[in-house]
Amino acid sequence: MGVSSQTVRVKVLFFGRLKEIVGQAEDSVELRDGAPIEELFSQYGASHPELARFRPSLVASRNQEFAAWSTPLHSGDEVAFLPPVSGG
Amino acid sequence: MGVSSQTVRVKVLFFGRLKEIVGQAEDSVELRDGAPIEELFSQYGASHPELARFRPSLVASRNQEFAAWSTPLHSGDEVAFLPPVSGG
Amino acid sequence: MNKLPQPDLLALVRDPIDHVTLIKHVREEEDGAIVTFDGCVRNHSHGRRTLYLDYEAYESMALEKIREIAEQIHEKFPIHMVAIAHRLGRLQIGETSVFIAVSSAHRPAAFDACRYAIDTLKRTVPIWKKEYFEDGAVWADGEIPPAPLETRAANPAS
Amino acid sequence: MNKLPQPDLLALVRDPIDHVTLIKHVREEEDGAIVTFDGCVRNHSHGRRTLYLDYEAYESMALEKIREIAEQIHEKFPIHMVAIAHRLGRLQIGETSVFIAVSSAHRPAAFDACRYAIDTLKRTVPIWKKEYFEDGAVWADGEIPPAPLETRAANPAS
Repeated sequence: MGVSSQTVRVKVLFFGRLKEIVGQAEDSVELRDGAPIEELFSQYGASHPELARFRPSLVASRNQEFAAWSTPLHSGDEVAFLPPVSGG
Repeated sequence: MGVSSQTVRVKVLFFGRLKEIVGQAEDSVELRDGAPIEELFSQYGASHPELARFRPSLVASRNQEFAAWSTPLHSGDEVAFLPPVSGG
Repeated sequence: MNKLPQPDLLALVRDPIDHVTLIKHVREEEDGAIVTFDGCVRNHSHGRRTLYLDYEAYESMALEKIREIAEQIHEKFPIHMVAIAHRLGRLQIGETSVFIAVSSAHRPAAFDACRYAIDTLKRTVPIWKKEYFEDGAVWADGEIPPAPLETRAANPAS
Repeated sequence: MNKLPQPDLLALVRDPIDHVTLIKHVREEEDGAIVTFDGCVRNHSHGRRTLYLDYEAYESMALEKIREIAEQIHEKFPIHMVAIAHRLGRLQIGETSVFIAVSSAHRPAAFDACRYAIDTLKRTVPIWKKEYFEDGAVWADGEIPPAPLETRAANPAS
Protein backbone atom coordinates (compact mmCIF):
# COMPACT_ATOMS: atom_id res chain seq x y z
CA MET A 1 0.00 0.00 0.00
CA GLY A 2 1.56 3.29 -1.12
CA VAL A 3 2.02 6.29 1.18
CA SER A 4 -0.55 8.27 -0.81
CA SER A 5 -3.38 5.86 0.15
CA GLN A 6 -6.14 7.61 2.03
CA THR A 7 -8.21 5.76 4.59
CA VAL A 8 -12.00 6.04 4.38
CA ARG A 9 -14.90 4.77 6.45
CA VAL A 10 -17.74 2.69 5.00
CA LYS A 11 -20.92 1.22 6.44
CA VAL A 12 -21.43 -2.55 6.09
CA LEU A 13 -24.80 -4.32 6.40
CA PHE A 14 -25.54 -8.01 7.00
CA PHE A 15 -28.87 -9.75 6.41
CA GLY A 16 -30.47 -13.12 6.98
CA ARG A 17 -28.04 -15.96 7.41
CA LEU A 18 -25.03 -13.64 7.19
CA LYS A 19 -26.30 -11.50 10.05
CA GLU A 20 -26.51 -14.65 12.18
CA ILE A 21 -22.95 -15.69 11.24
CA VAL A 22 -21.35 -12.32 11.84
CA GLY A 23 -23.48 -11.64 14.91
CA GLN A 24 -24.34 -8.10 13.92
CA ALA A 25 -26.60 -6.33 11.42
CA GLU A 26 -24.37 -3.36 10.84
CA ASP A 27 -20.71 -2.47 11.01
CA SER A 28 -18.53 0.54 10.27
CA VAL A 29 -15.03 -0.10 9.01
CA GLU A 30 -11.98 1.75 7.77
CA LEU A 31 -10.28 0.75 4.52
CA ARG A 32 -8.12 2.37 1.88
CA ASP A 33 -9.95 4.64 -0.54
CA GLY A 34 -10.82 2.77 -3.73
CA ALA A 35 -10.49 -0.72 -2.28
CA PRO A 36 -12.84 -3.13 -4.07
CA ILE A 37 -15.84 -4.69 -2.33
CA GLU A 38 -14.07 -8.07 -2.70
CA GLU A 39 -11.27 -6.89 -0.43
CA LEU A 40 -13.72 -5.80 2.26
CA PHE A 41 -15.49 -9.16 2.08
CA SER A 42 -12.17 -10.99 2.40
CA GLN A 43 -11.52 -9.25 5.70
CA TYR A 44 -14.82 -10.56 7.12
CA GLY A 45 -14.22 -13.96 5.56
CA ALA A 46 -10.86 -14.20 7.35
CA SER A 47 -12.45 -13.68 10.75
CA HIS A 48 -15.64 -15.69 9.93
CA PRO A 49 -14.69 -18.76 7.81
CA GLU A 50 -18.37 -19.77 7.55
CA LEU A 51 -19.04 -16.48 5.78
CA ALA A 52 -16.39 -17.23 3.15
CA ARG A 53 -18.12 -20.54 2.46
CA PHE A 54 -21.24 -18.67 1.26
CA ARG A 55 -19.32 -16.38 -1.08
CA PRO A 56 -20.38 -18.20 -4.31
CA SER A 57 -24.07 -17.54 -3.60
CA LEU A 58 -23.70 -13.92 -2.52
CA VAL A 59 -24.09 -10.73 -4.50
CA ALA A 60 -22.76 -7.38 -3.35
CA SER A 61 -24.44 -4.01 -3.23
CA ARG A 62 -23.07 -0.50 -2.95
CA ASN A 63 -25.40 2.35 -1.99
CA GLN A 64 -28.56 0.24 -2.47
CA GLU A 65 -27.59 -0.93 -5.95
CA PHE A 66 -26.25 -4.32 -7.00
CA ALA A 67 -22.51 -3.89 -7.60
CA ALA A 68 -19.67 -5.92 -9.08
CA TRP A 69 -17.24 -7.30 -6.48
CA SER A 70 -14.57 -5.20 -8.17
CA THR A 71 -16.43 -1.93 -7.45
CA PRO A 72 -14.11 0.51 -5.65
CA LEU A 73 -15.33 1.88 -2.32
CA HIS A 74 -15.19 5.47 -1.21
CA SER A 75 -15.93 7.46 1.90
CA GLY A 76 -19.46 7.08 3.21
CA ASP A 77 -20.42 4.17 0.97
CA GLU A 78 -23.00 1.69 2.24
CA VAL A 79 -22.06 -1.89 1.35
CA ALA A 80 -24.04 -5.07 1.81
CA PHE A 81 -23.42 -8.76 1.08
CA LEU A 82 -26.73 -10.24 0.01
CA PRO A 83 -27.68 -13.92 0.35
CA PRO A 84 -30.03 -15.38 -2.27
CA VAL A 85 -33.30 -13.47 -1.95
CA SER A 86 -36.50 -15.24 -0.92
CA GLY A 87 -39.20 -12.60 -0.74
CA GLY A 88 -42.66 -12.99 -2.21
CA MET B 1 -90.59 -35.88 -47.96
CA GLY B 2 -91.58 -39.56 -47.76
CA VAL B 3 -94.84 -40.73 -46.23
CA SER B 4 -92.93 -42.39 -43.40
CA SER B 5 -91.65 -39.01 -42.07
CA GLN B 6 -92.78 -38.33 -38.54
CA THR B 7 -93.36 -34.80 -37.36
CA VAL B 8 -91.75 -33.70 -34.08
CA ARG B 9 -91.78 -30.52 -31.99
CA VAL B 10 -88.61 -28.68 -30.96
CA LYS B 11 -87.94 -25.60 -28.86
CA VAL B 12 -85.97 -22.76 -30.48
CA LEU B 13 -84.18 -19.98 -28.59
CA PHE B 14 -82.94 -16.60 -29.82
CA PHE B 15 -80.43 -14.37 -28.09
CA GLY B 16 -78.93 -10.91 -28.46
CA ARG B 17 -79.19 -9.46 -31.92
CA LEU B 18 -81.15 -12.47 -33.21
CA LYS B 19 -83.81 -12.05 -30.56
CA GLU B 20 -84.29 -8.46 -31.71
CA ILE B 21 -84.56 -9.50 -35.38
CA VAL B 22 -87.01 -12.33 -34.81
CA GLY B 23 -88.94 -10.39 -32.20
CA GLN B 24 -89.13 -13.27 -29.74
CA ALA B 25 -86.82 -15.09 -27.33
CA GLU B 26 -88.41 -18.50 -27.70
CA ASP B 27 -90.40 -20.44 -30.25
CA SER B 28 -91.83 -23.94 -30.58
CA VAL B 29 -91.97 -25.46 -34.05
CA GLU B 30 -92.90 -28.66 -35.81
CA LEU B 31 -90.53 -30.28 -38.29
CA ARG B 32 -89.85 -33.74 -39.66
CA ASP B 33 -87.96 -36.05 -37.33
CA GLY B 34 -84.25 -36.04 -38.12
CA ALA B 35 -84.24 -32.75 -39.98
CA PRO B 36 -80.87 -31.00 -39.62
CA ILE B 37 -80.47 -27.75 -37.68
CA GLU B 38 -79.58 -26.08 -40.98
CA GLU B 39 -83.08 -26.80 -42.34
CA LEU B 40 -84.72 -25.27 -39.27
CA PHE B 41 -82.56 -22.16 -39.60
CA SER B 42 -83.49 -21.85 -43.28
CA GLN B 43 -87.15 -21.64 -42.37
CA TYR B 44 -86.47 -18.64 -40.09
CA GLY B 45 -84.11 -17.15 -42.66
CA ALA B 46 -86.88 -17.26 -45.27
CA SER B 47 -89.24 -15.21 -43.11
CA HIS B 48 -86.46 -12.95 -41.69
CA PRO B 49 -83.93 -12.12 -44.43
CA GLU B 50 -81.82 -10.12 -41.96
CA LEU B 51 -81.34 -13.31 -39.95
CA ALA B 52 -79.96 -15.15 -42.98
CA ARG B 53 -77.40 -12.37 -43.41
CA PHE B 54 -75.86 -13.26 -40.03
CA ARG B 55 -75.58 -16.97 -40.79
CA PRO B 56 -71.76 -16.95 -41.41
CA SER B 57 -71.10 -15.66 -37.87
CA LEU B 58 -73.54 -17.96 -36.06
CA VAL B 59 -72.98 -21.28 -34.37
CA ALA B 60 -75.75 -23.68 -33.49
CA SER B 61 -76.45 -25.55 -30.29
CA ARG B 62 -78.60 -28.56 -29.52
CA ASN B 63 -79.54 -29.30 -25.91
CA GLN B 64 -77.02 -26.77 -24.48
CA GLU B 65 -74.10 -28.14 -26.48
CA PHE B 66 -72.48 -26.66 -29.58
CA ALA B 67 -73.68 -28.71 -32.55
CA ALA B 68 -72.85 -29.03 -36.24
CA TRP B 69 -75.45 -27.50 -38.57
CA SER B 70 -75.95 -31.01 -39.95
CA THR B 71 -77.05 -32.38 -36.56
CA PRO B 72 -80.45 -34.12 -36.89
CA LEU B 73 -83.22 -32.90 -34.59
CA HIS B 74 -85.58 -35.07 -32.62
CA SER B 75 -88.62 -34.63 -30.44
CA GLY B 76 -88.12 -32.29 -27.48
CA ASP B 77 -84.74 -30.96 -28.59
CA GLU B 78 -83.76 -27.43 -27.57
CA VAL B 79 -82.05 -25.58 -30.39
CA ALA B 80 -80.38 -22.17 -30.36
CA PHE B 81 -78.62 -20.01 -32.95
CA LEU B 82 -75.80 -18.23 -31.17
CA PRO B 83 -74.28 -14.93 -32.28
CA PRO B 84 -70.58 -14.34 -31.56
CA VAL B 85 -70.24 -14.38 -27.76
CA SER B 86 -69.11 -11.27 -25.89
CA GLY B 87 -69.14 -12.16 -22.20
CA GLY B 88 -66.34 -11.35 -19.80
CA MET C 1 -56.80 -32.45 9.03
CA ASN C 2 -58.64 -34.30 6.31
CA LYS C 3 -61.38 -32.32 4.66
CA LEU C 4 -64.17 -33.26 2.35
CA PRO C 5 -63.37 -31.94 -1.10
CA GLN C 6 -64.94 -28.52 -1.43
CA PRO C 7 -66.51 -27.84 -4.80
CA ASP C 8 -65.59 -24.92 -6.99
CA LEU C 9 -67.94 -21.92 -6.82
CA LEU C 10 -69.45 -21.24 -10.26
CA ALA C 11 -72.31 -18.82 -10.72
CA LEU C 12 -74.31 -16.45 -12.90
CA VAL C 13 -75.57 -13.60 -10.74
CA ARG C 14 -77.81 -10.54 -11.10
CA ASP C 15 -76.58 -8.68 -8.03
CA PRO C 16 -73.13 -7.07 -7.68
CA ILE C 17 -70.36 -9.68 -7.49
CA ASP C 18 -68.89 -10.08 -4.01
CA HIS C 19 -65.15 -10.48 -4.62
CA VAL C 20 -64.35 -11.21 -0.98
CA THR C 21 -66.71 -14.20 -0.82
CA LEU C 22 -65.20 -15.69 -3.97
CA ILE C 23 -61.64 -15.22 -2.75
CA LYS C 24 -62.43 -16.69 0.67
CA HIS C 25 -63.99 -19.66 -1.07
CA VAL C 26 -60.77 -20.65 -2.85
CA ARG C 27 -58.21 -19.51 -0.26
CA GLU C 28 -57.08 -22.19 2.20
CA GLU C 29 -54.02 -22.87 4.30
CA GLU C 30 -52.41 -25.16 1.76
CA ASP C 31 -52.34 -22.38 -0.85
CA GLY C 32 -49.33 -20.20 -1.56
CA ALA C 33 -50.82 -18.21 -4.43
CA ILE C 34 -54.17 -16.71 -5.34
CA VAL C 35 -54.53 -15.04 -8.74
CA THR C 36 -57.69 -13.10 -9.51
CA PHE C 37 -59.10 -11.51 -12.64
CA ASP C 38 -61.63 -8.73 -12.25
CA GLY C 39 -63.32 -7.71 -15.50
CA CYS C 40 -64.80 -4.25 -15.09
CA VAL C 41 -67.10 -2.09 -17.19
CA ARG C 42 -64.89 0.53 -18.87
CA ASN C 43 -66.06 4.10 -19.41
CA HIS C 44 -65.03 3.89 -23.07
CA SER C 45 -65.17 1.46 -25.99
CA HIS C 46 -63.68 2.00 -29.45
CA GLY C 47 -63.12 5.65 -28.58
CA ARG C 48 -66.71 6.33 -27.53
CA ARG C 49 -67.95 7.10 -24.04
CA THR C 50 -69.92 4.17 -22.62
CA LEU C 51 -72.98 4.87 -20.45
CA TYR C 52 -73.77 1.35 -19.22
CA LEU C 53 -74.01 -2.25 -20.43
CA ASP C 54 -76.60 -5.00 -20.55
CA TYR C 55 -75.44 -8.61 -20.33
CA GLU C 56 -77.70 -11.46 -21.39
CA ALA C 57 -76.99 -15.19 -21.39
CA TYR C 58 -78.26 -18.55 -22.52
CA GLU C 59 -78.18 -19.32 -18.82
CA SER C 60 -78.39 -23.10 -18.68
CA MET C 61 -75.76 -23.52 -21.39
CA ALA C 62 -73.56 -20.72 -20.05
CA LEU C 63 -73.39 -22.31 -16.62
CA GLU C 64 -72.62 -25.68 -18.20
CA LYS C 65 -69.79 -24.10 -20.25
CA ILE C 66 -68.39 -22.42 -17.12
CA ARG C 67 -68.43 -25.81 -15.37
CA GLU C 68 -66.48 -27.26 -18.31
CA ILE C 69 -63.88 -24.48 -17.95
CA ALA C 70 -63.47 -25.33 -14.26
CA GLU C 71 -63.01 -29.01 -15.12
CA GLN C 72 -60.50 -28.16 -17.83
CA ILE C 73 -58.29 -26.03 -15.61
CA HIS C 74 -58.25 -28.73 -12.92
CA GLU C 75 -57.07 -31.18 -15.59
CA LYS C 76 -54.52 -28.86 -17.18
CA PHE C 77 -52.97 -27.12 -14.17
CA PRO C 78 -52.06 -28.20 -10.59
CA ILE C 79 -54.50 -25.81 -8.94
CA HIS C 80 -56.47 -26.17 -5.74
CA MET C 81 -59.78 -24.36 -6.33
CA VAL C 82 -61.48 -21.93 -8.66
CA ALA C 83 -64.39 -19.50 -8.32
CA ILE C 84 -66.01 -17.95 -11.39
CA ALA C 85 -68.93 -15.53 -11.30
CA HIS C 86 -70.44 -13.67 -14.25
CA ARG C 87 -73.00 -10.96 -13.76
CA LEU C 88 -76.08 -10.51 -15.97
CA GLY C 89 -78.47 -7.60 -16.48
CA ARG C 90 -77.61 -3.89 -16.42
CA LEU C 91 -74.12 -2.91 -15.27
CA GLN C 92 -72.85 0.59 -14.57
CA ILE C 93 -69.34 1.90 -15.32
CA GLY C 94 -66.75 0.46 -12.93
CA GLU C 95 -68.86 -2.51 -11.90
CA THR C 96 -67.47 -6.04 -12.16
CA SER C 97 -68.92 -8.12 -15.00
CA VAL C 98 -66.82 -11.22 -14.36
CA PHE C 99 -64.58 -12.30 -11.49
CA ILE C 100 -62.29 -15.33 -11.40
CA ALA C 101 -60.18 -16.47 -8.44
CA VAL C 102 -57.78 -19.41 -8.59
CA SER C 103 -55.76 -20.87 -5.72
CA SER C 104 -52.73 -23.13 -5.90
CA ALA C 105 -49.64 -24.12 -3.97
CA HIS C 106 -47.35 -22.32 -6.44
CA ARG C 107 -47.96 -19.27 -8.59
CA PRO C 108 -47.41 -20.46 -12.18
CA ALA C 109 -50.46 -22.74 -12.06
CA ALA C 110 -52.68 -20.01 -10.60
CA PHE C 111 -51.62 -17.49 -13.26
CA ASP C 112 -51.94 -19.97 -16.14
CA ALA C 113 -55.30 -21.31 -14.97
CA CYS C 114 -56.82 -17.88 -14.32
CA ARG C 115 -55.81 -16.66 -17.74
CA TYR C 116 -56.98 -19.84 -19.45
CA ALA C 117 -60.31 -19.49 -17.67
CA ILE C 118 -61.03 -15.92 -18.78
CA ASP C 119 -59.69 -16.50 -22.32
CA THR C 120 -61.87 -19.60 -22.70
CA LEU C 121 -64.89 -17.94 -21.12
CA LYS C 122 -64.71 -15.12 -23.63
CA ARG C 123 -64.57 -17.56 -26.56
CA THR C 124 -67.04 -20.24 -25.52
CA VAL C 125 -69.62 -19.11 -22.97
CA PRO C 126 -72.92 -17.96 -24.52
CA ILE C 127 -73.16 -14.49 -22.98
CA TRP C 128 -73.80 -11.30 -24.95
CA LYS C 129 -73.05 -7.69 -24.12
CA LYS C 130 -74.98 -4.69 -25.41
CA GLU C 131 -73.12 -1.39 -25.10
CA TYR C 132 -75.06 1.84 -24.59
CA PHE C 133 -73.54 5.09 -25.82
CA GLU C 134 -74.87 8.63 -25.85
CA ASP C 135 -75.96 8.20 -29.48
CA GLY C 136 -77.23 4.64 -29.48
CA ALA C 137 -76.58 1.05 -28.51
CA VAL C 138 -74.78 -1.85 -30.18
CA TRP C 139 -74.27 -5.53 -29.52
CA ALA C 140 -70.53 -5.86 -28.90
CA ASP C 141 -68.41 -7.56 -31.53
CA GLY C 142 -67.90 -11.00 -30.13
CA GLU C 143 -65.98 -14.15 -30.81
CA ILE C 144 -67.36 -17.07 -32.80
CA PRO C 145 -67.14 -20.14 -30.55
CA PRO C 146 -65.31 -23.15 -32.01
CA ALA C 147 -68.05 -25.27 -33.58
CA PRO C 148 -68.05 -29.02 -34.14
CA LEU C 149 -67.00 -30.13 -37.62
CA GLU C 150 -69.83 -30.66 -40.06
CA THR C 151 -70.36 -34.29 -40.97
CA ARG C 152 -72.58 -34.69 -43.99
CA ALA C 153 -73.24 -38.30 -42.99
CA ALA C 154 -75.29 -36.98 -40.08
CA ASN C 155 -77.80 -35.56 -42.55
CA PRO C 156 -79.55 -38.59 -44.06
CA ALA C 157 -81.94 -38.08 -46.96
CA SER C 158 -85.35 -39.33 -45.97
CA MET D 1 -62.48 14.64 -16.81
CA ASN D 2 -58.73 15.28 -16.70
CA LYS D 3 -56.99 14.00 -13.62
CA LEU D 4 -53.57 14.54 -12.20
CA PRO D 5 -51.54 11.38 -12.68
CA GLN D 6 -51.91 9.21 -9.60
CA PRO D 7 -48.72 7.51 -8.49
CA ASP D 8 -48.42 3.78 -8.02
CA LEU D 9 -48.74 2.52 -4.45
CA LEU D 10 -45.53 0.73 -3.39
CA ALA D 11 -44.89 -0.24 0.21
CA LEU D 12 -43.16 -2.43 2.76
CA VAL D 13 -45.51 -2.94 5.69
CA ARG D 14 -45.43 -4.58 9.12
CA ASP D 15 -49.21 -4.82 9.61
CA PRO D 16 -51.53 -7.14 7.68
CA ILE D 17 -51.84 -6.13 4.03
CA ASP D 18 -55.18 -4.53 3.17
CA HIS D 19 -56.05 -5.99 -0.24
CA VAL D 20 -59.11 -3.78 -0.69
CA THR D 21 -57.13 -0.55 -0.32
CA LEU D 22 -54.58 -1.69 -2.89
CA ILE D 23 -57.24 -2.76 -5.39
CA LYS D 24 -59.17 0.49 -4.93
CA HIS D 25 -55.97 2.39 -5.54
CA VAL D 26 -55.45 0.95 -9.02
CA ARG D 27 -59.08 0.50 -10.10
CA GLU D 28 -60.55 3.42 -12.07
CA GLU D 29 -63.30 3.89 -14.62
CA GLU D 30 -60.96 3.64 -17.60
CA ASP D 31 -59.89 0.11 -16.60
CA GLY D 32 -61.40 -3.04 -18.04
CA ALA D 33 -59.17 -5.52 -16.22
CA ILE D 34 -57.61 -5.87 -12.78
CA VAL D 35 -55.30 -8.81 -12.15
CA THR D 36 -54.09 -9.47 -8.62
CA PHE D 37 -51.52 -11.81 -7.13
CA ASP D 38 -51.86 -12.73 -3.47
CA GLY D 39 -48.86 -14.59 -2.07
CA CYS D 40 -49.91 -16.43 1.10
CA VAL D 41 -48.03 -18.30 3.81
CA ARG D 42 -48.55 -22.01 3.11
CA ASN D 43 -48.96 -24.54 5.91
CA HIS D 44 -46.28 -26.73 4.35
CA SER D 45 -42.89 -26.42 2.68
CA HIS D 46 -40.82 -29.24 1.16
CA GLY D 47 -43.16 -31.74 2.82
CA ARG D 48 -42.81 -30.32 6.32
CA ARG D 49 -45.50 -28.55 8.32
CA THR D 50 -44.74 -24.84 8.61
CA LEU D 51 -45.54 -23.02 11.87
CA TYR D 52 -44.90 -19.42 10.85
CA LEU D 53 -42.43 -17.26 8.91
CA ASP D 54 -40.22 -14.27 9.55
CA TYR D 55 -39.51 -11.88 6.68
CA GLU D 56 -36.63 -9.43 6.83
CA ALA D 57 -35.52 -6.89 4.24
CA TYR D 58 -32.78 -4.46 3.31
CA GLU D 59 -35.58 -1.95 3.44
CA SER D 60 -34.20 1.06 1.60
CA MET D 61 -32.86 -1.07 -1.24
CA ALA D 62 -35.95 -3.31 -1.34
CA LEU D 63 -38.24 -0.33 -1.78
CA GLU D 64 -35.98 1.04 -4.49
CA LYS D 65 -36.04 -2.31 -6.32
CA ILE D 66 -39.83 -2.44 -6.05
CA ARG D 67 -39.97 1.06 -7.55
CA GLU D 68 -37.81 -0.17 -10.43
CA ILE D 69 -40.22 -3.06 -11.02
CA ALA D 70 -43.12 -0.61 -11.21
CA GLU D 71 -41.19 1.53 -13.71
CA GLN D 72 -40.30 -1.52 -15.78
CA ILE D 73 -43.87 -2.78 -16.09
CA HIS D 74 -45.08 0.68 -17.13
CA GLU D 75 -42.43 0.63 -19.86
CA LYS D 76 -43.04 -2.93 -20.99
CA PHE D 77 -46.84 -3.23 -20.83
CA PRO D 78 -49.75 -0.85 -21.58
CA ILE D 79 -51.03 -0.83 -18.01
CA HIS D 80 -52.72 1.90 -16.03
CA MET D 81 -51.56 1.50 -12.43
CA VAL D 82 -49.86 -0.94 -10.10
CA ALA D 83 -49.87 -1.47 -6.34
CA ILE D 84 -47.26 -3.67 -4.66
CA ALA D 85 -47.05 -4.32 -0.93
CA HIS D 86 -44.69 -6.73 0.83
CA ARG D 87 -45.08 -7.53 4.48
CA LEU D 88 -42.15 -7.87 6.91
CA GLY D 89 -41.83 -9.42 10.36
CA ARG D 90 -43.65 -12.50 11.65
CA LEU D 91 -46.41 -13.97 9.49
CA GLN D 92 -48.85 -16.71 10.44
CA ILE D 93 -50.16 -19.44 8.10
CA GLY D 94 -52.68 -18.07 5.59
CA GLU D 95 -51.52 -14.46 5.90
CA THR D 96 -50.54 -12.48 2.82
CA SER D 97 -46.81 -11.88 2.43
CA VAL D 98 -47.03 -10.00 -0.87
CA PHE D 99 -49.91 -8.51 -2.82
CA ILE D 100 -49.78 -7.06 -6.32
CA ALA D 101 -52.67 -5.42 -8.19
CA VAL D 102 -52.40 -4.20 -11.79
CA SER D 103 -55.06 -2.33 -13.77
CA SER D 104 -55.28 -1.88 -17.52
CA ALA D 105 -57.79 -1.27 -20.29
CA HIS D 106 -57.37 -4.82 -21.62
CA ARG D 107 -56.51 -8.06 -19.84
CA PRO D 108 -53.30 -9.29 -21.53
CA ALA D 109 -51.28 -6.34 -20.22
CA ALA D 110 -52.62 -6.76 -16.67
CA PHE D 111 -51.81 -10.50 -16.63
CA ASP D 112 -48.36 -10.05 -18.17
CA ALA D 113 -47.43 -7.13 -15.91
CA CYS D 114 -48.65 -8.78 -12.71
CA ARG D 115 -46.70 -11.94 -13.46
CA TYR D 116 -43.59 -10.01 -14.48
CA ALA D 117 -43.83 -8.04 -11.24
CA ILE D 118 -43.96 -11.05 -8.91
CA ASP D 119 -41.36 -13.02 -10.90
CA THR D 120 -38.97 -10.05 -10.83
CA LEU D 121 -39.67 -9.28 -7.19
CA LYS D 122 -38.72 -12.84 -6.23
CA ARG D 123 -35.43 -12.61 -8.15
CA THR D 124 -34.26 -9.11 -7.38
CA VAL D 125 -35.74 -7.59 -4.22
CA PRO D 126 -33.54 -8.02 -1.12
CA ILE D 127 -36.03 -9.72 1.20
CA TRP D 128 -35.36 -12.93 3.11
CA LYS D 129 -37.70 -15.51 4.56
CA LYS D 130 -36.98 -17.72 7.56
CA GLU D 131 -39.26 -20.75 7.85
CA TYR D 132 -40.10 -22.17 11.28
CA PHE D 133 -40.95 -25.85 11.58
CA GLU D 134 -41.72 -28.03 14.60
CA ASP D 135 -38.10 -29.20 14.66
CA GLY D 136 -36.23 -26.04 13.78
CA ALA D 137 -35.93 -23.08 11.45
CA VAL D 138 -34.17 -22.49 8.14
CA TRP D 139 -33.55 -19.56 5.83
CA ALA D 140 -35.47 -20.41 2.67
CA ASP D 141 -33.50 -21.34 -0.43
CA GLY D 142 -33.57 -18.19 -2.47
CA GLU D 143 -32.62 -16.91 -5.85
CA ILE D 144 -29.29 -15.24 -6.61
CA PRO D 145 -30.09 -11.81 -8.07
CA PRO D 146 -28.51 -11.02 -11.44
CA ALA D 147 -25.26 -9.21 -10.56
CA PRO D 148 -23.40 -6.66 -12.67
CA LEU D 149 -20.54 -8.06 -14.72
CA GLU D 150 -17.14 -7.86 -13.07
CA THR D 151 -14.84 -5.34 -14.73
CA ARG D 152 -11.29 -5.77 -13.62
CA ALA D 153 -10.51 -2.24 -14.81
CA ALA D 154 -12.59 -0.96 -11.94
CA ASN D 155 -10.02 -2.34 -9.51
CA PRO D 156 -6.93 -0.13 -9.88
CA ALA D 157 -3.73 -1.13 -8.10
CA SER D 158 -2.58 1.67 -5.85
